[in-house]
Amino acid sequence: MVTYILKRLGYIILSLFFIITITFFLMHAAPGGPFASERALTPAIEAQMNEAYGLNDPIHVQYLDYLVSAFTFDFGPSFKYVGQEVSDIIRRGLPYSLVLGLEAMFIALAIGVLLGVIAALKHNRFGDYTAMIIAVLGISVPSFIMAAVLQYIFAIQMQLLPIARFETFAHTILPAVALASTPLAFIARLMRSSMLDVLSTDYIKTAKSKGLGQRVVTYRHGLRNAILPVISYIGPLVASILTGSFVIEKIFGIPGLGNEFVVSVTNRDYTVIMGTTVFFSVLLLVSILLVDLVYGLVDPRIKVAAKGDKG
Amino acid sequence: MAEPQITNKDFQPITVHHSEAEKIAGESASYWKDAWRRFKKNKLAIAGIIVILLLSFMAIFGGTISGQNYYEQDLLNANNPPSSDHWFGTDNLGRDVFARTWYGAQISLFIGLMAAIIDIVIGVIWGAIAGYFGGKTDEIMMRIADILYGLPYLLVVILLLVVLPQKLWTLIIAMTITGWINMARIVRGQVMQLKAQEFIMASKSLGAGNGRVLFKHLIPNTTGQILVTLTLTIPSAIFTESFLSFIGIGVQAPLASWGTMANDGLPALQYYPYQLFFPAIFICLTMLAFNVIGDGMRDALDPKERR
Amino acid sequence: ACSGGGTESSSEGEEDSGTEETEAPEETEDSGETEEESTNGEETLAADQTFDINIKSEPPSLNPGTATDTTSGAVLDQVFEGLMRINQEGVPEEAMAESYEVSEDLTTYTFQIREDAVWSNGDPVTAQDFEFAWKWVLDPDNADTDYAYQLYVIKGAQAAKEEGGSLDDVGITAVDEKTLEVVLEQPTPYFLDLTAFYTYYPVNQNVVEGADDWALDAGENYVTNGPFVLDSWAHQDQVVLKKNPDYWDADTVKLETINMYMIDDENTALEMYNSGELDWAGDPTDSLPLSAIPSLAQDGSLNISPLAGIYYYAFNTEKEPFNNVNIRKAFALSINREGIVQSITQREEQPAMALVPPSIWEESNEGYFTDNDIETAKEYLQTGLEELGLDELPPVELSYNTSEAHAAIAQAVQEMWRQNLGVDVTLRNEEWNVYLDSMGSGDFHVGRMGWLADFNDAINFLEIFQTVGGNNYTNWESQEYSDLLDQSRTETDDAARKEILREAEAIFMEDLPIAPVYFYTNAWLSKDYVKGLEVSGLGGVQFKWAYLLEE
Amino acid sequence: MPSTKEKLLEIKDLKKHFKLDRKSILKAVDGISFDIYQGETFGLVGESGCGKSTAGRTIMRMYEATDGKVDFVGRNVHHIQSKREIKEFNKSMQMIFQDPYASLNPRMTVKDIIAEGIDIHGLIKSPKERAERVNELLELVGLNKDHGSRFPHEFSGGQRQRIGIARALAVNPEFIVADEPISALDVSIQAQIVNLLKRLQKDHGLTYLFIAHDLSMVKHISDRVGVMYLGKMVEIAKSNELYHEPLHPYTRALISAIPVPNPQLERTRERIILEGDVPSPVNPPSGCRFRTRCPLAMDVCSRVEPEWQEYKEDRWVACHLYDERYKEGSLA
Amino acid sequence: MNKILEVKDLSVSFDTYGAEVKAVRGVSFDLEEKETLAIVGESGSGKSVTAQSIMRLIQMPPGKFVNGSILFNGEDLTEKPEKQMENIRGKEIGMIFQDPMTSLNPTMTIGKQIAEGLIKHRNMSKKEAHLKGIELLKLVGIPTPEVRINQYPHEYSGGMRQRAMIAIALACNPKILIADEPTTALDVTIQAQILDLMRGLQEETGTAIILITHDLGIVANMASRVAVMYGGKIVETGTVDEIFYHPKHPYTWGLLGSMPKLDIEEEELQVIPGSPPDLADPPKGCPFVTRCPYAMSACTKQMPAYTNISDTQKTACWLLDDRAPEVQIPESAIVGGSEINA
Ligand SMILES: Nc1ncnc2c1ncn2[C@@H]1O[C@H](COP(=O)(O)OP(=O)(O)OP(=O)(O)O)[C@@H](O)[C@H]1O
Ligand SMILES: Nc1ncnc2c1ncn2[C@@H]1O[C@H](COP(=O)(O)OP(=O)(O)OP(=O)(O)O)[C@@H](O)[C@H]1O
Ligand SMILES: [Mg+2]
Ligand SMILES: [Mg+2]
Repeated sequence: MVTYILKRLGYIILSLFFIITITFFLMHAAPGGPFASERALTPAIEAQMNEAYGLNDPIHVQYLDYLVSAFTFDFGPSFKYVGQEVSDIIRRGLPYSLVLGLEAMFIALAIGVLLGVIAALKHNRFGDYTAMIIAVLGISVPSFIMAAVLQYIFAIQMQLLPIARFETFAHTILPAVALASTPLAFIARLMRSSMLDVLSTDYIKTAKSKGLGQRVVTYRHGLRNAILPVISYIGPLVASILTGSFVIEKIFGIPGLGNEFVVSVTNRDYTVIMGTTVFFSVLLLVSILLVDLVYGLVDPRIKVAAKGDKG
Repeated sequence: MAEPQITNKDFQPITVHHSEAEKIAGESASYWKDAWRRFKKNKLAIAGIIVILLLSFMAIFGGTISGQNYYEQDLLNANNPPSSDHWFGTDNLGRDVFARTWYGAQISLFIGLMAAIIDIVIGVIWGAIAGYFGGKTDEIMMRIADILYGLPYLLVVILLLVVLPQKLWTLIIAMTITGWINMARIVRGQVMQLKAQEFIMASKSLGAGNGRVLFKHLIPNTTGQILVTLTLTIPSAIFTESFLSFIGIGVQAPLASWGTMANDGLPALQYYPYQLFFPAIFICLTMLAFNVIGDGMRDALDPKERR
Repeated sequence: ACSGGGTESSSEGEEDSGTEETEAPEETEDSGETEEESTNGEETLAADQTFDINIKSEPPSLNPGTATDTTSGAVLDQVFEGLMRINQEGVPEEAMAESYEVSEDLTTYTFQIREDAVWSNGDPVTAQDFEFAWKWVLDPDNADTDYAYQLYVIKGAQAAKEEGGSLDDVGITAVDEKTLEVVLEQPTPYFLDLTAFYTYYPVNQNVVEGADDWALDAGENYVTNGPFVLDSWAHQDQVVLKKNPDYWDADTVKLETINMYMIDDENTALEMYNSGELDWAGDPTDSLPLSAIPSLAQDGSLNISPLAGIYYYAFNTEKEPFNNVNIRKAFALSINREGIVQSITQREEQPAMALVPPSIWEESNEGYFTDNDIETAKEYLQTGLEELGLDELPPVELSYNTSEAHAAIAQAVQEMWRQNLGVDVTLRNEEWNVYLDSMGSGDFHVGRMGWLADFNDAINFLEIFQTVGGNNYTNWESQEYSDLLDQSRTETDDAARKEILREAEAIFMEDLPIAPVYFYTNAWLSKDYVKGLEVSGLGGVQFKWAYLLEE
Repeated sequence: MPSTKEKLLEIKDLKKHFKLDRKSILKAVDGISFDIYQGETFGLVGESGCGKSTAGRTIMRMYEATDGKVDFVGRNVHHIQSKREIKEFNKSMQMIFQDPYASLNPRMTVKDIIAEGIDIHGLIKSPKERAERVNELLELVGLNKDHGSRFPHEFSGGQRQRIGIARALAVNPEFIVADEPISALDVSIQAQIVNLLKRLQKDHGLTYLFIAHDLSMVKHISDRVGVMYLGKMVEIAKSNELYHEPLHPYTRALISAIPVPNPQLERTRERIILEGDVPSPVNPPSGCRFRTRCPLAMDVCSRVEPEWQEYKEDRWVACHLYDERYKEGSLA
Repeated sequence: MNKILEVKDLSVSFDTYGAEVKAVRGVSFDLEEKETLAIVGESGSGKSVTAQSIMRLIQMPPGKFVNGSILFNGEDLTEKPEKQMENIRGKEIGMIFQDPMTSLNPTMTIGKQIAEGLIKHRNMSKKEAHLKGIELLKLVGIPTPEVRINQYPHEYSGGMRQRAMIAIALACNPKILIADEPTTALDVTIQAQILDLMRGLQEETGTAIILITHDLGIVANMASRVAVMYGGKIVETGTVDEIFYHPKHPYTWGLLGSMPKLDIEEEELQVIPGSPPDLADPPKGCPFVTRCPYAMSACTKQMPAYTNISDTQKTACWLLDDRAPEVQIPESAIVGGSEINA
């Protein structure tokens, strides 16, 4: 187990190394620098700025500095937000993104799984069609349209929920729902098909042959097995919530990290790009690892470490 | 129902030809015909096909039906609601939304199609090779996919748009950077399952080389999955394009796509809702259609559903 | 260069704010009314003097020495105060300075600082604080001081910052605790305006010296001297300002609290305004969504005021066919500015047929040519083609940076040029940083640009084009033009100076290295009970005199 | 019965180990030796997972051998290097698979499946010839000409298995490994296939390695039978002898466990019911691998691995019971 | 002897995309206390569907009861509401499935899977059920049950899983145990263990068993009575001796003939030519007609009625009609033991 995790961590570090390297060179290859502005700087001042931020060093020196700083998680100060440390920027944006992301994941998982199960149980009947229409709508409507429409209906027309910002729980509902809608729909479909598969297995028949009721059979025997594909979707889910969050954060005025990342790219704010990229990559890679570990917990057949044990 | 009368005559032995006994009941149908037969039974999926055909037809001819073109401006008649002149109204530059919608359909559907083709070419081959050779090859190829997944997508897209000329193609390439990974994963999984199957072994024992095994046996047997994935790829490309246009990297004006039109219409939601409504409804319709087609295909191609 | 423009760093967002505009009749009357009402005595102040406004994004810097943008300016202008402050009439009046004297040759200013001017931690505001703050900006060792050039009118400033001159030779001297003497390079008629700009704000030397990160957060180190203090700063989310009780003119200040939210999305912000969560929407700290403007204009709720700025297309005068002046004229004349302003931007922007905005020079209302003069344009085109030896125009490329409004205007212009000149125009949009790169390297035919005044003087617009490079992407240069500008710098007589500058503008407009499109305006919504909020023609906003009435 | 006792295949101490991870090795086949004579059917039986298929595949060089050799007409198949020769070799050895559903590519027509070998080896000159050859093969296995243009899913299990046989025959092999070709079929169909295989053997002089776990069928079709247990061969005998006089305790148990379709007999028959399960091939028991389930296990069995010895002519066994040295000692 | 289960004229169909698959077409049989009834027949003949219909485990839709009744202790199970069925499943009738690899829930410990039925039907506490589970595992011959009870199915070997399945099925002492090909997936030596175990348990508990298989060897070993199914119908039924020694139906002959005899040398096995009928479009008459060497035109026209050969043996074949030509049982189908019997 420990060796397995260590090996996986090794891969994560390797992947990170490549991601950092590629990002670094992409970043520098992209036209426009961090100090480009409508008010052109005088050459002397620009030189001073480059000096101050170490951009006058040869590119390989910069690269090495970056590698070191990336692996020590010390990214230095932002280029744009004068004096603000990248780590501070990440630290302050994180709670918002985290709450939003977790809430969205919770909504996507809970409702997605529920819809999927309902659809599977009512296979080819009304319940199935209803659940799948909801799912298809979720997939069909781009999240930014979904966000605007939700805002329009629930905040502006019905005045049930706040329009924007992120203060109380009520504030979090609309953005989380908008962010969750696409993955929710996807999970519902995933769940439906895997639940259908599971419901036709022999062990479900075995469970029924013991005289267990429909509900017990579905939840105790069906769900746990059917949810496995959903668990392996959590990796991509994290990724899609991370990328999707930018749009949602922008529309709902949430000071999260997604927005920070996109803005840093358009600003060529090198240190912030690097910091957020590393952070997101770590988050993604680690959550994929966690998913694999959880998978092993949920499915006892998968012994992550003990592949070689006698079997 | 009256039972037929059994008479003495009926007790003559008859000869059943063995070759007759070997006859297969029913008409011969190829795998695809058979799948199509089952697919046809799925009314929803057929409706989906019809919708896609209609949309494609309109994409080709729709732009000219109303007698308006997609680029001509009439600043004095900007933001007009639907009327007999402009069936879907006009946009902020006074251009005909109807014509633009169908012109946008061309682009959106084209983008979807191209994304799908590139997905097949890269994703299928990548996944098939990784899955088939396994071991180190697989490990390395999948790590590369992971890394691509982890790269700051936006940065890559911006760079691409800078390095390459500003064309539709660039946008398509930008969308396929990570688009194919999903396809590769799915094909890889399928191939890993398939390669242990006995028919692969049979082919190898006949002396078939890797190329033959891959292209004659493995990939054709993943077509079902590939098709189903494609029906989701196409809408997701349309989707990505609209996301890219949301962050300002969409198709070049005055060309329009449903994505850019929806994006432009979005802020006007409260004032000129039809500017969002038309492109949005067609995006949804396309997605919906592809989704039900995908479902239909999954059912029709599922070996478990057939006997 | 910039008191108001601030388009810099935050790129697209603020670009939008500069370009999206509306039409509303009789602007002057509108704003006049507000003024009148505010001076009426029959109103009751609201008990709760809390003002909510959107500033769109995180202020990149709340250190006046390193701030370079409007968002930061919108906060700094409330919490700090310079020697002067632009008053309700738009002219500088004494603020930290109780009085000032100007030497005969107009190059030496001596400021007397108020006795009762204190920092929010109780320290007195001293001349040393000013000297320290200014010289800190001019110190080449201090990075991020992009706006150091704002101080270059001071003697030795540029030399110290850029050419290795000594800081001691810079013409800033704290004569005593309360007396500050400033020596300028040459007479600068707008110097007093400049001293109201945030790069000229003082900082509390006692606190700041040695504390590099003093301006990173609201806290005890964030010591200010303005009408408000920074109460809290939730990054990317919200800035809260509270009235400063120790401010010398605290009696004038009515607002108790200002909540500045950072909502990026214009629609969301407008909705928040509609639902009462904001008291103000739109310029100068945010902008109104383009599509909302017509209906807002129609129901009369839209406020408009001129902004000293110009939106223009720069021609690359080294690229055929724009190396030919007649061709440039043909292109410039065949733009229907009125149409653009009326139908696209819709904020009553003024069609621009000159370089210097009419808020600085009234003559610009007229301009140097006729808008949408297609006949003449065609003539110019003919001449131009002949001169170039061409039968027809080659395809040209129109560049702009990614934004909804730029795209709309570009598409309209594309269509106008296609119709009027029969030229095949392709559009090219680029992400802001990339765009600047392409423009800077001359990789364009025609490119969109804009300029918002740093200070209220024509020179600010004219000097852009004095030399190639910097903010002049056109590759156009003129010795005559340059000489005239230099000459204006030593001219002490206002009228004569204006003459010289007008002459320069005329030369510029004859050569037309740019096609001016329109002069910017501010467009905003404010609740009826909001009074006395000052929106400057430079894009700044001041809360000092603002107050809220009982609803 | 083989008339000539010419060795077609000589397997010597063949081993195939699978590396599971750094530490554990699965010894699927762990040193087996036997000969297969020209024209005979050699049956291979044993419990699931004992390495029968692995042995068959290693002989066919579908797996590289870990150790030992397989001589095919005097040539070690694992030493063939050149591409051309490998192709030649592929032609002379073919395989019939267990699962009639998984062993045919569902996307190919029967025609193309059968002709795949012909195509790979370029055995024909014209499409017409190809069609003729396919029809010939179809007829050979008792299928109809017009079945050629159909797809596998339209056929029943038995028919599919015949398609698989036709595919193997297409390249005119000398030797066929039949890996449980009937275990997935219905009882009533099994006989069809077994009869077909026998007929083909007679007509074409084929040699079979027939793998199965069902001893009754193996006995019927084979001339000689080898019994495997956990990667080791435990006994080889002529099929009659094996049934009438099983030597190894495992063989005895195996034979007694076969249910006989005769109620009277079943009621009276003494059966040996083995205890427990087959141990893991990753760490097999020391000494004799069968000792953990052997009713006759002795002390020595856990210590010494029994030798593979020729007990009588054509009768091989690996058991201490038949080793003079231990027989005495342990009985004492 | 008491009939505890009577299946009368049961017909079950499935709606599939293509057509209605008539999987079971008018099957009747009964089961007496403590006996073992074997249902034999080849793949797809409807054995499992019959078995699962008794338990009402057929998914409906696509499955549906077309006709017939299933009387358990006189009550018709086809009409029972689902809730009442739950009290019969597991408690009165237990079931073992063909494939021990897939019929246990892979994500639940064996102990919990055994306990479920006990908790539901016997109102046991978790703890009691656990203890009882250990007892049951011991009963079915699993060593160290205290340890094994907490393991997951994948940690069991195939034979052990099937034992665990038996433990689950027998947990509540059901009156009937339906074993659907309980040993098909297992090795011969393990198969012998399991059959031995089932026989032993039956002697102990007196449960009646319906044993489904296609292996006549197992039938000979286990059953007291046999029903032979073909094409969704029972073509012949009788005591085990009657079926083996005096079979009357050509299909039974074919089945017996195609089994290789261990003790006799034979050149060729007797075969039943052809393949089973398509149940989506079953032949109008006797389902076996296409493969029957004795087919007559009557066979193609109408399904023959049952002829009572003895009190216990019934056969549906036109050959037994008076008008039919006399046909001798082929030599290959004669099971050697008949003389002993006689
Ligand atoms: N490619 C492989 N990698 C790792 N282990 C393998 C591989 N192929 C087979 N094995 C293992 O080798 C052992 C022998 O397998 P093999 O398939 O030869 O058994 P078998 O006797 O054919 O069994 P069966 O009757 O079930 O077909 C088994 O434990 C199996 O798990
Ligand atoms: N859910 C279903 N949908 C459609 N057809 C079905 C379904 N279940 C069973 N059938 C059909 O019913 C017929 C009888 O199946 P059944 O499983 O009873 O056969 P069996 O005798 O048990 O065969 P085996 O020995 O292979 O288990 C088959 O033709 C099968 O295809
Ligand atoms: Mg095998
Ligand atoms: Mg069955």
